[in-house]
Amino acid sequence: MNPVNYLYLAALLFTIGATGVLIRRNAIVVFMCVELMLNACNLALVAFSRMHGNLDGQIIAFFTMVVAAAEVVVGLAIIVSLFRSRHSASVDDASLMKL
Amino acid sequence: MSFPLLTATAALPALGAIATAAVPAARRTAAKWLALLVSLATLVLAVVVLVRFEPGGDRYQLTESHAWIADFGVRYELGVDGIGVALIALTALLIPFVILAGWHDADPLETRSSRWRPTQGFFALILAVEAMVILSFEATDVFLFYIFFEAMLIPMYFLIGGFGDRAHAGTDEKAAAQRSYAAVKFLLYNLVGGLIMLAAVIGLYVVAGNFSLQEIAEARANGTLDMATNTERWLFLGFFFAFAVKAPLWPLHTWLPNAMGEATAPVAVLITAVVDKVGTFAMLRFCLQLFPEASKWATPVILVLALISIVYGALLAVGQRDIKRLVAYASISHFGFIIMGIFAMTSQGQSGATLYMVNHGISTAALMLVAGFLISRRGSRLIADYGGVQKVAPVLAGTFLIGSLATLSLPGLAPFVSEFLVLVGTFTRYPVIGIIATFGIVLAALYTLVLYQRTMTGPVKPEVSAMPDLRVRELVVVTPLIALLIFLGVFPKPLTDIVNPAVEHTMSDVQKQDPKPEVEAAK
Amino acid sequence: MENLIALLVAAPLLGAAVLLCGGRRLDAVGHWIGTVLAAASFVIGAILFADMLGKGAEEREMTQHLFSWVPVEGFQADVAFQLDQLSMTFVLLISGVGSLIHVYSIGYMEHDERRRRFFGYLNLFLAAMLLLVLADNYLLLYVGWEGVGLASYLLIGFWQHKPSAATAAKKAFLVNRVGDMGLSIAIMLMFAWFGTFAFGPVLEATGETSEGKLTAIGLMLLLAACGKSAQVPLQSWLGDAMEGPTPVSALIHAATMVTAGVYLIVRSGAIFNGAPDAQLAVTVVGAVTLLFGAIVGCAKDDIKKALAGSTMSQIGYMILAAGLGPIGYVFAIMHLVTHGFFKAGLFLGAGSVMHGMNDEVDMRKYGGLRKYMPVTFVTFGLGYLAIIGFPGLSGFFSKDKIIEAAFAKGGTEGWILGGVALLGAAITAYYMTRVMLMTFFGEERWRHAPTPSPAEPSVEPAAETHGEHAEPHPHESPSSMTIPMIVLAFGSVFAGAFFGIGDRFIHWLEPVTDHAHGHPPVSALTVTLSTVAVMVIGVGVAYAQYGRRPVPVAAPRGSLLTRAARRDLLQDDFNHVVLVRGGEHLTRSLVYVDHTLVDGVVNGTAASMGGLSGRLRRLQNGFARSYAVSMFGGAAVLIAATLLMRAV
Amino acid sequence: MSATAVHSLWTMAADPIEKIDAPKIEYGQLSPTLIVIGAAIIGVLLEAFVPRKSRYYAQVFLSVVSLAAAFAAVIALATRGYGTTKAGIVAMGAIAVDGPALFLQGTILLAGLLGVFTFAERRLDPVAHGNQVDSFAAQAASVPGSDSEKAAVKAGFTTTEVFPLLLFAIGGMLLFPAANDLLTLFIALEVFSLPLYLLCAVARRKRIMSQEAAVKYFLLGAFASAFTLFGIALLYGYAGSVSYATIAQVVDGSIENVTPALAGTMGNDALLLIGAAMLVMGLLFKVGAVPFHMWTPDVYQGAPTPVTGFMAAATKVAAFGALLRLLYVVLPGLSWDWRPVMWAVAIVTMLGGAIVAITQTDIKRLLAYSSIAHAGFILAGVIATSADGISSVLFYLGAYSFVTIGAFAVVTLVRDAGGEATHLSKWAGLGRRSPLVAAVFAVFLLAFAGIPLTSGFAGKFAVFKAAAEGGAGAIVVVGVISSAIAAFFYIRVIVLMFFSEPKPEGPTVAVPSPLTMTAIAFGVVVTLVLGVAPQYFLDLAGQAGVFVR
Repeated sequence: MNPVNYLYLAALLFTIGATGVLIRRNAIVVFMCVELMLNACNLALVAFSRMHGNLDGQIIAFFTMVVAAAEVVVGLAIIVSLFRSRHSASVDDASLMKL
Repeated sequence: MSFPLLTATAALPALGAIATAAVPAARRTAAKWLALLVSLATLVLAVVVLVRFEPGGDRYQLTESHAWIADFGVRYELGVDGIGVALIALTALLIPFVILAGWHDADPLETRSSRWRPTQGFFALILAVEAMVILSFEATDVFLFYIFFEAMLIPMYFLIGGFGDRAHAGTDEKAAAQRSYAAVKFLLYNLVGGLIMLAAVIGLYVVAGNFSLQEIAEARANGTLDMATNTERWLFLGFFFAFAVKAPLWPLHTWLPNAMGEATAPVAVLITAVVDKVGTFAMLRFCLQLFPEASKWATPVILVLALISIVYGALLAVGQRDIKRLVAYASISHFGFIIMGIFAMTSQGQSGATLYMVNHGISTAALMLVAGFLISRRGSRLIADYGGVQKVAPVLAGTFLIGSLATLSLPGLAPFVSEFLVLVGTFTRYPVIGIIATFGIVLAALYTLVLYQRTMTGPVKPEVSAMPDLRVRELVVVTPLIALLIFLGVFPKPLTDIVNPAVEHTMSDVQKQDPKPEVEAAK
Repeated sequence: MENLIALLVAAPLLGAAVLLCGGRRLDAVGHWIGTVLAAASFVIGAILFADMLGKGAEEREMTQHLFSWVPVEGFQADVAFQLDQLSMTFVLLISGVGSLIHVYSIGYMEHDERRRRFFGYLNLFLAAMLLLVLADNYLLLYVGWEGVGLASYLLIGFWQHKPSAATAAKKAFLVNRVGDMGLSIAIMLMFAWFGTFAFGPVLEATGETSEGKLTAIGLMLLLAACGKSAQVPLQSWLGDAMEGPTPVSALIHAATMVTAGVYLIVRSGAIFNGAPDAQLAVTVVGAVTLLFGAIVGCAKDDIKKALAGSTMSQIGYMILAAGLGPIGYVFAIMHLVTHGFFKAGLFLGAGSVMHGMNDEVDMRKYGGLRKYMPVTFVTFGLGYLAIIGFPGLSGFFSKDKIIEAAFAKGGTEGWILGGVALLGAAITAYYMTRVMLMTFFGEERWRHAPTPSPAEPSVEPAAETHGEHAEPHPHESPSSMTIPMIVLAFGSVFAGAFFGIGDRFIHWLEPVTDHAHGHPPVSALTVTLSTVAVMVIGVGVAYAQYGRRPVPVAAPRGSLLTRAARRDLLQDDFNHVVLVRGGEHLTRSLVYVDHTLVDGVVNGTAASMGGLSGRLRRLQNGFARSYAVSMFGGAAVLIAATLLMRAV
Repeated sequence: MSATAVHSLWTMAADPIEKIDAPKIEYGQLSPTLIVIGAAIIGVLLEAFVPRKSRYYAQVFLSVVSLAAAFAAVIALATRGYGTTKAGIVAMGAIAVDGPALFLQGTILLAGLLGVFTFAERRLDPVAHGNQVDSFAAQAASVPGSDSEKAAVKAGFTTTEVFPLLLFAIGGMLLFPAANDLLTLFIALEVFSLPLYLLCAVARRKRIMSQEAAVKYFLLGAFASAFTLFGIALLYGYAGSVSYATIAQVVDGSIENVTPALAGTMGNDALLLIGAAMLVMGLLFKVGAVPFHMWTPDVYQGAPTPVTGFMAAATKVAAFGALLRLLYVVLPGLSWDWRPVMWAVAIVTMLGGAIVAITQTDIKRLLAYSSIAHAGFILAGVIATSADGISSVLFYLGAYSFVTIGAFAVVTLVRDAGGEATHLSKWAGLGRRSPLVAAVFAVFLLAFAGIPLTSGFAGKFAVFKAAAEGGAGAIVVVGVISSAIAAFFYIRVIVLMFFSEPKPEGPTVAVPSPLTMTAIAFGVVVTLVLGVAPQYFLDLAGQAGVFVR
């Protein structure tokens, strides 16, 4: 199989993720979409790693997972505290500050 | 190493400003005296500069040169030519009078808080302005000049916005709004001018590689520094724009009436008699020296704008109802003359313009300060609120009249000499412009005499009937100025001797010669 | 001896300085200081005159270089004096008449609390006027020229609390400034073309330049002369100038300052000689003003304004003569001197009358005053005879010569100018007889009309102290006032004969002004006879109108011309409508333009920036997702642009 | 079947493992970062083991000491020539220790130190239940206004975790401009971003806004990180390596494309261009350039002011450092492609920031937009692509960061009943009430406006000069125009402070402890010294202005 197809898939996933960020209101879902984007990156990295025949990409993919996990920790903490204050996880409700 | 006289002349008021600002809140009077003494000491130093300056000597004298910001090609380079010496002397001369005239202008209306020290601030700011103005007259490094050209806006801004004319009650919201509008307008106009100049300053660096006026001018003269015609023109415009705002030249003038109207009279004097001179001075020193070709290229347009300034300023002065705005528009007209003299590119025009800067400083100071005394007595700036002052305060009226006569360039008073030189200098090269400008002298008579008539003559208005005449402090302010006006009107030679060599240098920079008279009458 | 010249100016200048700066301490002696210093100037002048007489005609010119005034590359103005016969004549006239009027003022201004200041101004005037005639270059002359304007301004507006006086003073200065503009342009032209503006070199250089240039300079000098000498079209200020105290009218607005224009033209004779067109313009201005002033003089009921019209007219004669060139210069100056005597005398007489009449100026409220003021009557009468050109008196000699010279101009021009001059002589006789009759003869109309008419408000402030409703008690003035009048009357009678007989004056001035004997198309005797004849006619008509019939206290409506003449032939109205109103509209609209357009553009830019800011600000809507859209879009644009850059 | 056979069926013998060299770590050269990260870890341990009452003091002490030590280490490295002659790449090619890195690390450490001072300030808020409190929530996890929060306040709890978080962020920031491969870059980015997200959320007052700011910052930051990462992936795909040096060599063609297979399909340099654009976008997000700036005002406004001050100063320094390295070390061969784009970004950033700021009514938002405009000015220096460009940007960053910290520190002082009085109308007449505070703030504003004799002017002049010399005259003109626009709103604040009458119920100015005073005073001194005598620091930036590759 042409390895370029993996790239197309990665790009597609990335775009889906990005679109999700743009259109979903729930902060958790938005965050999941970001995770999807990160995983799209991982896919691309692994695909490239395979194409180039070196391991750099795969190592980065591991790091990305760790980073994603860290992001989950930080992100969920923030989102949960927001939810507890507002009783809503909608990102659109959090629009006190504007203009 | 010799004593850095020029630095000292500027540093003294700067240190004085800091010291004055540091005087405790309760010791207001001490702050005033400190400021006055510092300004007098500065005057002494300026006189020393005047004496040490040899009119026949090098172009720039008393020079100092130290490394400063090598990365920007900037050196701390000072030096004075005749024009600079004359203007430094003017500045140092006027500041003591400004301080003395504003003696009570910044007394706090009520003791608000022990930390609120407006008096100290007022006098410290005046001294700060003096220091920066003197430095900008001394700087022979373009960047150094630019720094102080811009930086002096800040103290001026606080002087205008923070210490308004008491003619409006100090608490009046509308007056405060007008005042801050005037201050902001002043700052923004000048800041925009300055920032455009900044672009040109950077451009100059890119072209020339350093900022030394002498080096660049020399390189320009001997051809080692070649600027493309268009580059030179753009750079010239960048510089000129800033100076034209500062001067101010029509149509960039509208900040001046606001600023002078809202500021206290001494501050108005500071604006028009001292700070604005930096603009015209810089045209003469920087525009002509750095960009001679572009200057010549732009001359026709500038002359027309100057001409418009002369006539337009005078006509608007006629139409004013506010004494201080009237003086402001009159100044616009006079700045038109100065700029016209500079760009006529004749010896007479440029000498005249330089004398004009000095004389206009003195005459406007005299008129404006007396007007300030008048306004402070009645609490109104409107001409219509006065009438018959001559009867109750003859000395005030008399000094006001002399100030007015100086403003209309009566022969025998200093401004006449300079105005006539400017007119003659312009006329020999541009007869039509010279003739139209001559109408300015009729209009000048109109607005000054109308002002005098409406305020000083006629039946005594009830509101002015109890007006006291000039006090001793006020007389001390006015008398020397008037004496100087008469002295320089009768015997301007000491001044012309200093100025002439500098003008010759400038004339050779632009490679222009005076038009020869068609008939050599001498033979 | 030359070193004395500066003292001529310095003495009154010192007086002015001392009196104006001295403060109230000098109130008691101020007038004496002023008078003594004026007299000192006259004495110095006399000494110099004696010295001058002792020299040959060609060596009489003296110069004194004081200091270099404005030395600028190529432009050298000096403070230097030149005293030649022409200047000498003026020096004696100015300091002589000036001293007399100082003396007169001591009495006239006795009750004015600001008398010291008045004398200070008078001294200032003398200094400026002497500077004017002594200057050796045009720029210094210009200083004196404006200096007298300033003194005139101060003195016309001396009673500043009266709005009319303040307005008149301002008007005088402004109109004069228009003339001054001419002088400054003339100086600029001289500098541009000759490289100098000193009398000697300029007048020498006239030979080397074109007629067109001389004409240009000449016309500009004429403009200057028109302003200072109240010639059409810049005459309008002189009538109003009568708001000043009467001694001022006598000294400045009759005898000396207003003749400065004549001095200027005669001094610049060489320029005009080379510019026939300019000369023609001068003569036309003179002729027109001559008639203009005369007509105005006929219609005025205010004695001072009638005399002012007369002054205008007489100066018209002088200007006319000066425009004739070398055949007229001497006569212009001669008439100037004799006029100085008799017109000053007439004004002082008028002042004396007013002094005795509670400062009433309306002649219709005079009448029959000869009994009450004999000295005034006699001196005024002699002045009257002199001005109408009664044979043997000074006016006769000087005016007759001018009329002769006008005819001698030759051709149609000569006839027209001569005719105008003759006509002027007739009108002069008419209006002066009218003044004489209305004032000193006829009914004592003041007995019936104690209150000043509202149409012509009282001019002098003293009226208030005298009480407005009191019937006046005409009385003779004190001797400090009458003595100067007597001296001037003496001059009015004999000066003409002294100058005229044996061409003494011609010989005196010839070295400076040049002189050519004119040859009128008709014999000189014919001219003289017709002059006398028209004078008689003028007197006769006036007598018929005002001597034989009673003069109504209220002015009749009069013909259209009379009404126009009362309003200075509508020139003021024209000025008002065109210049004042037009100017007001112009300034008002400019104020508007400045506020809305010039300022508006800037404020508009600021406002539109604010508007833009407000609009852009709304993009910041607080929704994180829309921020993400912006980022996403930005990233897309960034990528696209980068790719595009490569593709391009 | 023998076991061996079975074994051979299911397994195979591994080749003997190649001997892997232990990675060589230059601890000395890395010491600044290591000290800070180490201190952060100790800080976490302190949270666990030190009694609550002493935690604050222990944390402050630890932070100050570690930052000072790290700063000393930077100085020591610099004086020993590691910034110039001995500049090199350490940690197996992951980290560069060179002039720019040391200069920026020094700046970040100083900014961090001042940040610690403002974090530790406990005299501004009124004493609650006998406890002095700082700007941070008593217990960030409790719902604002809830009983648990009240209890936490009453118990005198404080969120001393902010100090380790700050140290982690600083550690990441130290690494960020020094990162010499894309992986390190990404890790550093996350290491400094994640603590900042948290720090934004823990304000004592107005916590709802604080949490909102954190959410926005976090989501948008994570979004931007994803772009960055995808960009990294593509660049890796293009060059086959994440090392800056290798990528640079591939870009300028000194190494043949390592994947001929890809060249056939992708063609051109699409991977490179798209990857670079996405990576740059991630960095532009961090510096707050238009159109990636929209988080800035909201986050600056909502975050606790000490955090805002630190973030505004240090993040910008770190991100611009990374951007510079990326553009100058990795992508110089591509400068013909990115320069025009960056031109456009610089122009819209300068103009956009300045214009929108005109109508702001909140001082913190105003400063946020001001920081956007300043990002534009700095970008003007970045695109000069010259040594002067680098040093001018370094200088500008140094000058700017201290003004920023000082300005936000002043903002913390002006308070009313609801905490900080950030609405501009409340600042009216401040100059009459407390002339000194107003004057100090005016100095900062004038420096922002670039008035001569302040550091702002010297910095602006430096970047504009570099840009003009680099042929970007148009940028200079736009910069000048937007400076003029920007001047308008700085002046508006000054007008408000000095020329408006104070409102009767206006805010009071709290008297801070020496900590905040130090931060402010340091800001003023740096502002004036860099304005009047900038030569030494220009020299420093000039010497530091060479990247190692």
